[in-house]
Amino acid sequence: MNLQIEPDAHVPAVAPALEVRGLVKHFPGVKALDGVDLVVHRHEVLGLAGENGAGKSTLLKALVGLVRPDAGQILVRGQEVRLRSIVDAADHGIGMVFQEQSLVPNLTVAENIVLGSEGPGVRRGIYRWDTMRALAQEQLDKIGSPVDPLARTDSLSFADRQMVEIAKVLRIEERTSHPPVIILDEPTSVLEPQEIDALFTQVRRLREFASVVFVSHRLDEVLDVCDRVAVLRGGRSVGEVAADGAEPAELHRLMIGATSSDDHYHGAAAATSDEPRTPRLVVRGLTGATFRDVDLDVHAGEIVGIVGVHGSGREDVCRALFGAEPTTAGQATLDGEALDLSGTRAACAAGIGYVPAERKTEGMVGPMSVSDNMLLTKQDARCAGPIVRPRKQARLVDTWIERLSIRTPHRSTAIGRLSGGNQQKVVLARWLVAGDVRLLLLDHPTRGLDVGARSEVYRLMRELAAGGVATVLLADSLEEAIGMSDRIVVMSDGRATAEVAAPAGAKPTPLDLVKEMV
Amino acid sequence: LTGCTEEAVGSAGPTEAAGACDPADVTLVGQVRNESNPYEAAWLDGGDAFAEQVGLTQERLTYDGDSTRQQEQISQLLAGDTDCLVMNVLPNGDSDTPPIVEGAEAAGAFLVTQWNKPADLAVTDYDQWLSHITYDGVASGKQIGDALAEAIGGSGGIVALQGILDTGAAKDRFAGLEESLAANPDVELLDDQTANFSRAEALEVTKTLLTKHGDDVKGIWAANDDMALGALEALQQAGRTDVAVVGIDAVPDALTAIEDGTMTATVSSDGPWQGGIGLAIGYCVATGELAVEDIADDDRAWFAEQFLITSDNVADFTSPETSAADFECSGVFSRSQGPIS
Amino acid sequence: MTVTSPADAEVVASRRPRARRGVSLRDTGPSIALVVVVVVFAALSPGFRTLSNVQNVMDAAAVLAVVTCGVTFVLMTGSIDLSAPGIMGASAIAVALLVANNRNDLDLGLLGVVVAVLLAAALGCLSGLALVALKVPSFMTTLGVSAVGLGVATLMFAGVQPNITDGMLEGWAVDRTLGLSHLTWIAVACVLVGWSVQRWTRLGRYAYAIGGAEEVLALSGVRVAPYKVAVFTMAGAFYGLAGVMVTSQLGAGLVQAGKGYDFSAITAAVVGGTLLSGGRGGVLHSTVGVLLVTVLTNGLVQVGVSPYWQGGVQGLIVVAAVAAAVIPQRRRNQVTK
Amino acid sequence: MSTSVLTPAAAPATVVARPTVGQRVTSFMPVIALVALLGALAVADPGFLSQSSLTAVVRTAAPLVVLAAGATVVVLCGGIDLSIAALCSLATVLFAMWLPDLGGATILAVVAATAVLGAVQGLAHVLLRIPSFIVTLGGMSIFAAVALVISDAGPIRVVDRDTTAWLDLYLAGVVPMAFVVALVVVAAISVVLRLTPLDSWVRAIGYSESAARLAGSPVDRVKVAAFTVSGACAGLAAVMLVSRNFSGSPTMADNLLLPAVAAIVVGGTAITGGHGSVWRSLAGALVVTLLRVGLPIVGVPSAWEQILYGAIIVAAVALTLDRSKLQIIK
Ligand SMILES: Nc1ncnc2c1ncn2[C@@H]1O[C@H](COP(=O)(O)OP(=O)(O)OP(=O)(O)O)[C@@H](O)[C@H]1O
Ligand SMILES: Nc1ncnc2c1ncn2[C@@H]1O[C@H](COP(=O)(O)OP(=O)(O)OP(=O)(O)O)[C@@H](O)[C@H]1O
Ligand SMILES: [Mg+2]
Ligand SMILES: [Mg+2]
Repeated sequence: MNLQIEPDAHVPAVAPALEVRGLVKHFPGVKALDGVDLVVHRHEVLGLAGENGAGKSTLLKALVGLVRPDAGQILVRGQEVRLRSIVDAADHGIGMVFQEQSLVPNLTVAENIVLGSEGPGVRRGIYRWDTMRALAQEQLDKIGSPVDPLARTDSLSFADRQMVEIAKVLRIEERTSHPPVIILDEPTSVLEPQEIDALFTQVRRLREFASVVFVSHRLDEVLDVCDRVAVLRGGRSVGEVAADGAEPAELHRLMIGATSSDDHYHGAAAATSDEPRTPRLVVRGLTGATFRDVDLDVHAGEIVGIVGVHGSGREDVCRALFGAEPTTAGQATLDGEALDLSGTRAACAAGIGYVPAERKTEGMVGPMSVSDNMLLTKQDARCAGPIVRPRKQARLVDTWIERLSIRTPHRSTAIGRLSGGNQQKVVLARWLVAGDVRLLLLDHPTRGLDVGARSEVYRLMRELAAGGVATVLLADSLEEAIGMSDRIVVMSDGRATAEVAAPAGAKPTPLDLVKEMV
Repeated sequence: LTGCTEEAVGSAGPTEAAGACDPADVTLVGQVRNESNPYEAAWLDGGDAFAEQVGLTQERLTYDGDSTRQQEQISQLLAGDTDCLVMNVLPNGDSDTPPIVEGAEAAGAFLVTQWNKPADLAVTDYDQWLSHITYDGVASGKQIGDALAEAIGGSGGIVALQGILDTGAAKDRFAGLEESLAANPDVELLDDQTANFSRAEALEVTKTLLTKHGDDVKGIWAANDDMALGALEALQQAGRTDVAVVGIDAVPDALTAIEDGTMTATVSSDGPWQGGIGLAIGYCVATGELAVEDIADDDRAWFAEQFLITSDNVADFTSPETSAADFECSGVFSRSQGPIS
Repeated sequence: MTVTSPADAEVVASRRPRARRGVSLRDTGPSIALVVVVVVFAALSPGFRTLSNVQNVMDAAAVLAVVTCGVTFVLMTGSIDLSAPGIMGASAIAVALLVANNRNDLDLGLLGVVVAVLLAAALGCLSGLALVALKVPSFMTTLGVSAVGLGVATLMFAGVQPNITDGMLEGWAVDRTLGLSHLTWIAVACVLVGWSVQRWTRLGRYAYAIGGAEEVLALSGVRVAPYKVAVFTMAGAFYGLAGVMVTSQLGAGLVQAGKGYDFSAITAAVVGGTLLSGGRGGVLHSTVGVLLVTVLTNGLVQVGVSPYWQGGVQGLIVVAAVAAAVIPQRRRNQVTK
Repeated sequence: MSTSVLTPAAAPATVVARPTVGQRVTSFMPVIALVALLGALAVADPGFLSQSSLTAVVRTAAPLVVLAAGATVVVLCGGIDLSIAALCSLATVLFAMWLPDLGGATILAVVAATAVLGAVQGLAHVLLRIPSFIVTLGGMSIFAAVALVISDAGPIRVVDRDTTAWLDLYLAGVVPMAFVVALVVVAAISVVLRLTPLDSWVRAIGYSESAARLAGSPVDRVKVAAFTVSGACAGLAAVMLVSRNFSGSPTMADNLLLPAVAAIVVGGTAITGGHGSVWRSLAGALVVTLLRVGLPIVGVPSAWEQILYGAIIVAAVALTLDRSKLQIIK
């Protein structure tokens, strides 16, 4: 470290880029942060791990001024600061990419990148599009993104939008002469493996001139890209692990405060019998706007994974089966009966359940309670006729809150107040409550879930499969697809191009699948 | 239904005999559509003038041309102290009169209505509804129709701007126009549209009609002066000076236009007098100077005197004044032109 | 652990954004509807095809176009604005009392117009402030401000009709350049100004963004409140100018100058493709909507539809036009509010 | 099975979340606003608090309450029904025209007819995917035109008053029957919502229609039902108006549109959907009625009346709206 050229030479040169001491934050009914300590050194990638609801997002929001801590200190380069707004934070060189995407869909990429700090892009309130475009291009070039700065943001793919977010956060470099601190809250949960690779390349490059705080529930990933991992549990810092040579299991033990038999999903729990059966779901020649001639068979008790890159159309196939996307040709039968693909109501009546990937907008109703969300589908069927029976409902909901260990102060708490992972559990519970589901369509069901919750979801999936439910899984990662599925269908460009058997004990490798995907 | 009664406690029927009121106890209420209209503002001012004459003040109510709101105000008013309440009301439409009348009857308030009344509702069937005053719409519609026919030389095309279709005034006046057309066979009605008594709507409608019928339009018959003034603006914007325009009401702007020669004729309806006379009749009955039984049946529903105003006599009407003499109890019916047939 | 594959390049290439098919149709739908309506009326009515009627339609569209310019910006932010009647009434009376008139000796000319527009902008600002400071939905604040505007107008009216004698203001409605009245040219200028604001200024782009994702703006460190207030203020100014234009047309200041313009402007904007939920459409869309609505009104009179039926036929056609524009880009799980 | 990874949740899952004092107060705000307004009017004119005066207020408010209650259901679903007033006017005409033939069954016939018209709008909204604002705006002008045509643009007198006479009775001598009916309508809507899954569906649709649909809620059917209820309420309100005015007229209720929507918003129901209730609209309708009739009666001059009206409804909404449920106010 070179003492002479440090601009803030009056503080010790070793002052970390960012330090948090004893941060406390209460929400109604929850102590989200309970005295958190954290140090982010210069030029390091710090991992942040913890279960769903451990307080990661809250801590990070406090670091960018979106959450006012009740007590504790935040120090930037050794000096205590009070961050009142995201602008304050940016002025101190702290920027964040949020867990939920935060771009304005109807603006151009360029505008999104410079939003709020247009600088020379706007003079006296008048836009200078050329300058704006150049400013944005500069940011996009930093991360090597090929996106057109004048494209409308909602015309981009999810991954491209994620890249735009990173390009946007890098603008804080322009606001401060110090190395910035860049916070990435679960940036990988929606990305494909190759996109994750591209992102990690960027993160490692960022380390050259910045500090990075990185959150992910995929512990292998965290250990891969980070230098050091801090662990939160129940709103407290419970320890730190140097990434070099550490094992995910070690990290996990810290996270949950107990040892785990980390059998994950690779175990051979799913027993598939070899006897030939008629498939429960039979899809023939299904064609829609983004997919063509899709054939698919799923047997009762079977989990079929569909893998494919973005735009492969797998998501739309699922939605079409659930009646949420129009089809132009083809048909599907469930247990021999023709499926009515005209609407979601018909699909539900036929015994199909669907967990959408976009939890915030499609999966849950934010301001409504956990209980309401859980019972949205099957209120009537489950709780005796057209008349709602609140006490019976309450008991039912509480049972599931406990079974899935959903962390919520009460069943009447608005689901929007829960952490992302717990929200997802509620959405899943919706179909489990229903009880009479024959086919489950799961689109990224473990997106944003911590290891424990994920294992629980896997266990549930297996339990359901053992009970005869047919499952179509669009997995979060290839490993998940391989681990969970009995059979894997590969889709590309809207067609089902290959099928790979994945019985317990004879799993294909990710590389096998990638070969089929291209 | 047990526990149900016909009437709310408190709003008892006519308890005191008419004429028992001390003049100082009389409450005077004038109700019109709104004060943002010169004619109705003048009406309320006339009411104020009368109230001042007898040492009282008038409560000014406006309901913004909103029938339900008028009813709401009336029922609220009648829920208060009604013993010496005198109301001079301009019902929004024909259909609004019956509930007002029934309400006043039940509450024992003294009511005079003007302009709108369903034809089959007889004032003589009621004790508290003292009188209904209106102008003969058929006559005025015909008068200005004839004046228009004369102004365009007895032949040619005209267009008609109707008032709010659901009002008796609009219908009567248009019926008057039809009588006039029958009497002037060479005058052709090219088109009739409604402009809802509104100046702005009349402007738009007239513009469209002018482009539709072009030079065929020789005259514009408007069911009130506001629409006539809107039509005048449209003519000015179209650069047409050869079109005669007639209206009804004699609002100040129309009189000015007649003086200027841009407008042909209008028919007087004397707002300040109307505002005063309704209160005067009620006040006279309330204080006992006049007994309902003594009012002739012909004076229970009557046409008030009106005049055709053209450039010849416009000077006589430019500043309408109410005189105290109009409101003497002995002469409140002096402007009657006869009963409503 | 992540998977690296040699196919990365192709994978990246295969997910280039695809153009959404619906976009072009959504944008051209109203224009096509306009053309269809014009052609139908032209075929049905000889009076409709005349040059003077074209002038007439343009003149008749002028005031509505200016009001719609204002309302469009508010709709773009996802709010709604019902304050046009009150604000127009106040500015109509104010300008009638400020230029040469029969009520007082003032003769401020153009300055009077400016003052009236400023008064209107202040009223608009009031709606915006109530929205951001009291957190009352714009539906209510603008309804309230409309009532306040009407009250202020009635106070100024004071029972005597103010007639204008100002040559300039009267001339706006009468004098023509290239066949169109000056009011129409003012409307054209307003549309151009509105379009430029929407396209080139931070205010316009932020208004658009607020409708798209207001919460994201806050996350990006933009304080949206001032922009919302500014949008309502600007809308108020447009209504004010529209009130002045009505006064010029009628030669008198009327409290009811803006009656009905609230719903007709919103209808025009929505028919033109501006979404009530915000973030879509714009001034040019709305202008097409204005023309569509005006042509309908004019055409129905020209064709001779009974006055009783005109409103109903117009409503039916508006619904049909929107339905026709919506059907091509209907999606299964689309949200319609 | 990997049950061992499950740790007991840090906080017990069933802690009773008591509403804070603030939240409790917020839910009573519409009533507080109502009482405050009544107090202010009583100060301006002590006579206003008399029993007969209050009786007149609630009698006046009855049709508005019914209109607003029906439209509230649509608003809760995230839509808006601008046709209620025009439909109500049309219904007054239908009532007056049908009464001679149908007699006592007219009330049912009119309510059924308006319910069907409401349902037709609902179907147009969900099938054609046209925003409810536009569908009902179109409905508004079409109903107005039909009313004008069938009534020949004039009022139709109702001679036989027996059918509606019961609405003019007073329960216990003080509570107008029309208001009792309005209360029953509000209670009925509220109870049906509470006891069935409808409440949760309606709110889910209002907050997030796509999430509701993907959860398999019968979104389209609930929306059509909401418009049907709104239509039926417009019909019932029309019966009340006819009983008050002894006639039907094609424009009778037209001016009740904005007061009805104002009543909904003043009650604190979010105009964007999801949050609110019909009880709130009841309080809102009373506030709006007090403003409409109270201000002029206590002697506020016409121009100031409008200014006060504008200021007070905004202030009332500022009080009643529960912002904790809404992140963004549009
Ligand atoms: N705005 C809020 N109001 C009330 N409670 C909140 C709010 N935000 C977060 N919480 C609560 O604070 C706790 C911490 O949440 P946080 O989002 O920080 O968790 P997280 O570690 O990011 O979880 P995940 O991995 O699922 O994203 C949770 O119990 C959550 O329910
Ligand atoms: N109606 C449409 N018209 C044109 N393009 C569309 C349409 N709907 C979706 N797309 C595009 O097609 C792709 C959608 O594919 P889809 O989301 O089904 O892929 P996926 O394999 O499920 O992706 P992921 O791995 O993210 O789940 C996206 O690139 C999207 O932009
Ligand atoms: Mg989080
Ligand atoms: Mg996808």
